[in-house]
Amino acid sequence: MSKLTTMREAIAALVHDGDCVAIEGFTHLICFAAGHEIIRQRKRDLVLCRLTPDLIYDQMVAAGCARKLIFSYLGNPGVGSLHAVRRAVERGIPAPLELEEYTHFGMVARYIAGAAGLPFYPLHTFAGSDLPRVNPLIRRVENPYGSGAVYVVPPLHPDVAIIHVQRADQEGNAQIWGLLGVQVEAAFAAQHVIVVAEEIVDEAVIRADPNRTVIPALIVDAVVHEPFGAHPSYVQGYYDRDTEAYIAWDAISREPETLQQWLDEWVYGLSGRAEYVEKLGGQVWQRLKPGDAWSGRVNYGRYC
Amino acid sequence: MSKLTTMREAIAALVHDGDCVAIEGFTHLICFAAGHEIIRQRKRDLVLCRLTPDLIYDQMVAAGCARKLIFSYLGNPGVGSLHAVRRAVERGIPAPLELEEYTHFGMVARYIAGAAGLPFYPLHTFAGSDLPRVNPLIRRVENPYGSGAVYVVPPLHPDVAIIHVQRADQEGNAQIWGLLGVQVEAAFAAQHVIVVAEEIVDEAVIRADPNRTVIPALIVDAVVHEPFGAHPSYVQGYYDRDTEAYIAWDAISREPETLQQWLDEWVYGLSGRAEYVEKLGGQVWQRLKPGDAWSGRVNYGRYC
Amino acid sequence: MNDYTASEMMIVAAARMLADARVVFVGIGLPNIACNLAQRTVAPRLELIYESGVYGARPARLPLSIGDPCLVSGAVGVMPISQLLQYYLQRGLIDVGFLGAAQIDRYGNLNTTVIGDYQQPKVRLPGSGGACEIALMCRRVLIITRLSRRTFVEKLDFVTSPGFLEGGDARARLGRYGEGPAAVITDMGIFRFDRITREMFLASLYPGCTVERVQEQVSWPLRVADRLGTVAPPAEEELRILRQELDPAGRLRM
Amino acid sequence: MNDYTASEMMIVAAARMLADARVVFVGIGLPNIACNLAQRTVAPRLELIYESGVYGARPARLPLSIGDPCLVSGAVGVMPISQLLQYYLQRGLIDVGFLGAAQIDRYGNLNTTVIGDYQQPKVRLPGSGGACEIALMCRRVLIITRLSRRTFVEKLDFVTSPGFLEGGDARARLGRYGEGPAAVITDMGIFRFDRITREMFLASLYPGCTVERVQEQVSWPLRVADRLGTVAPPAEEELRILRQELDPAGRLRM
Repeated sequence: MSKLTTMREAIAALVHDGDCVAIEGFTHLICFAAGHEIIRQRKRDLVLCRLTPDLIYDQMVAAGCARKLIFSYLGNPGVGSLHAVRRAVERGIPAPLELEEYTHFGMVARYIAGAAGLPFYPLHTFAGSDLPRVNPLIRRVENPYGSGAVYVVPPLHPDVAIIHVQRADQEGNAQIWGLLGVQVEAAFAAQHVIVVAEEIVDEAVIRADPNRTVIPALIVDAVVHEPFGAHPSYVQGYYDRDTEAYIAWDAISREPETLQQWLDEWVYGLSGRAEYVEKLGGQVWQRLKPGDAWSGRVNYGRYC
Repeated sequence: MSKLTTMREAIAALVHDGDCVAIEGFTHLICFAAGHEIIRQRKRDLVLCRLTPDLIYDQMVAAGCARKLIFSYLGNPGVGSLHAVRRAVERGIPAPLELEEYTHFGMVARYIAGAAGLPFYPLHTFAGSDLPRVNPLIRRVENPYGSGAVYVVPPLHPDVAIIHVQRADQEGNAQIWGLLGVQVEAAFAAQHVIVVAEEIVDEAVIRADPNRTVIPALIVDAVVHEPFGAHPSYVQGYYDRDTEAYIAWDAISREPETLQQWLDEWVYGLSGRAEYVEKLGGQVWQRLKPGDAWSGRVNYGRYC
Repeated sequence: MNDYTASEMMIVAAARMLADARVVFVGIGLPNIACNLAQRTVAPRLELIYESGVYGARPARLPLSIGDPCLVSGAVGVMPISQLLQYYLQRGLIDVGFLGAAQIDRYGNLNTTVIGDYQQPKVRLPGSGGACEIALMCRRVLIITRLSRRTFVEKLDFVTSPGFLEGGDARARLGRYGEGPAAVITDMGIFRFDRITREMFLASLYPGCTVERVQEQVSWPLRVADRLGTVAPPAEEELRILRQELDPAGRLRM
Repeated sequence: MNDYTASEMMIVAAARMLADARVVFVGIGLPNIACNLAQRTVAPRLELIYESGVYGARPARLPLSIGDPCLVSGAVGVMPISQLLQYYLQRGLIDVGFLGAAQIDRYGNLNTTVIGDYQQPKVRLPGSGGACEIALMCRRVLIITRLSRRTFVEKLDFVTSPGFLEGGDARARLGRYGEGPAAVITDMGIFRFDRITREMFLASLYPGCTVERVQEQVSWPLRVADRLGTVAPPAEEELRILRQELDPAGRLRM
């Protein structure tokens, strides 16, 4: 059964005001196309979770979509601050933003607990840091096999996880290579999953290499075919990370005015990712096109 | 730095009397060649751990190598009993065998805790069963986020894990496709790791598809090139499971005498796996050869 | 219509129970063939999941083991067992699990561990494998086993996989697990479980079987449904698929 | 021999400290270039691991981010972050971790979370990312940061990543973690930590730097080694690799 739909329809159907939303992807495969559509549809009061809020949540915060972040690293990787998030946190502009903060490992553990249906997940980080003091959800349990306690975090269950992938079939069976981030954990932890794919392939392509499948159709609600949907993030083998855009965002986002102009031009002023791709122009895509580096093939064997 | 060695040297150097040994692999990739070499070297008092002891531990128990099993399923899959193990457990022949018993999930959780450096691992199985009553290592911890307790198991740290793989480089970076079992968890949980490979490949083959790497050289002590080393278990894409051998074992193992004759002929009487392969003969290998079913290739991209 | 075996009737009855299932946790043997039959009849979208780490298998032959290579080639996904047990089973994504047993009691509790005392066993059985977690975590459980007084016992020697424990709300009090056993499919008829007491009762008989013959094989005084059903015999198409496509060698049908 | 920048000296000093390391947890920026330099000089077998999920990277260009695609192509292994943090880092397999900081105190505790009050921050910094677990779980930690009174403070506004806490055996009492900070590599010299008090002391100076100039940039009364060492200036080969191979654009050397 095909779950193919448009980004507009997927966001309208599955993202509601007040929802907890995870657009995951660690540097790799961050679905900016979905974030922009959420901005366009003027969703409000979202709780946004991500290890690294990145530019996409900076844009969504600036657009007034979010009331809270659940996160572990609040920066523009390799560049500097997320200025819109800082304005909201430091000065309440455009509105105050609640923060619920972990380390990377703490966030990963929350997703694992969610994906595994566990009431908590144990881990050894946090000891000696001030994080447990400011986040009452970081707790401890006694080790029943010896002395001492272990830190734990509770499960995170996003209402919807948005997962960008290299390829999926029309039911939502999806494959990723390159950085895997926390996508599998976030998807299984969530109540609903939107898969956004660079390519829609025949089910036979998936079944020819089952070890590469990271998300099964079983947990997928909608499949969106959105080529270049991760820019300025990247898709391994498809297009490079646009570091120029990451650097440029620092200047754009320093003032609310320039940021709003950018949103007007690149989000509100466009109908969707196809227009964005066209507007960005062939020169940029040419610059971001990697050379080839093909994996080998492996033989699964026919057994009949 | 090459860690290539022979099975004889690897077992002599890394498996000691009294050690806790895990020859893992769920149906797939069970390294019979290593088990046979352990029998030939007359190792004693081993604690053998595996989810499914399978024929290989039945043979090692019959040969007097083991004092204890840590396990979750004690059978000849699809055929019936492990007769040597049953004789040891029910009648102390050739010697009593201690059992430490979990469910599959319990064993998996013990390996995860070991691999992750955790003092316990939480899971929801065991409730209502008699297993916690007979295994005092199955315990409970309170959920600090709500009422009720959760079962936990302690880490399992084998002295040595033996992992059969399709291919590895000479440092021990190893790749597997098909069933992955608990090999990654067992390898990271162990103090030492022996990688046994159907093929030794250049490091470039590994680096061409890094998402397929399951075990890094970092944790590997020895690499053994042992083609067909998993028979009568199988290697996806290389040779089929020899179900005839699994069925035949039922009759061979029903009496200690026929079993000992089999060990004399197929283990003690041979110098190693190469002779075993030759003795088994071309017809068997022909019968077990699968047809081809190639995965596709994926493009990782060149970024420079 | 007498040209089918009791095993064929069991398999067909089991397959029909999967009509509304989306994902089934498949055991080897009868459950495997029942699931494959269901995929070809009442449940074309049924996905098969195996504890060996395979999701969406399409085996080209009848596997002898749960980890057969034919389950891998052409599957939707293959993953570490840790992921399957945690993210699929423990997360609650599996609709139906199949289990067999050496002993079963009236509340659907199962023993596959020992006959006799645990420390001094008369017969050492395989143990749980994944059975305990399947019994707890699948939304519902189908038990498939042949009738015999040695199997249908007053009291288990060991509880490997919990059904309804001592009955009533005992299982519900364990916490947020699956609903427990939905039916016991035997070679003479099908048992279901009372909604209040959770004791099993004979719900329907296969053609040619009687309550008396069932009672002979059960150690406790049998409860029988007020309106005892009759299971329709295997249809020709069901038999054709079974015999020609799934088990041409007749390994499991006999 | 004055033809090198303070940054180049820092990078070279950091690289030399990796001589006996097998696996290093690499941060972006100076640590990344230092690790790459070490691989080409003192530690040819050094493996680079990135919290993004990459083990054994061989980046063909200088990555701007820790998750750059150039880290993936040609790496030994790529895995879910959950596996890297649990099976590599928490398991204790990583020899060295690199950390920077907005604030550091005399015991090597680090703040990358806030300046000012946590609830009413004057400056909201990025937070931990993976720093807290790197600080705790790598066998030893190298801190790399420029000297400044705003950075080297009496008391942190927030402890993001623990060093030796309040000194003495405070860290050891946390449990079985790594040994803590081994050195602080700055743009004027290198600090080490007293084995008993765990307070940092100036262990060696770069050519041309003085104790007085270091003290000006540190908020507390500086302790200095009895025998203050001098760090050898960058060798020609070190500078050549840095300038021609690793950072031809000069992004990090200046």
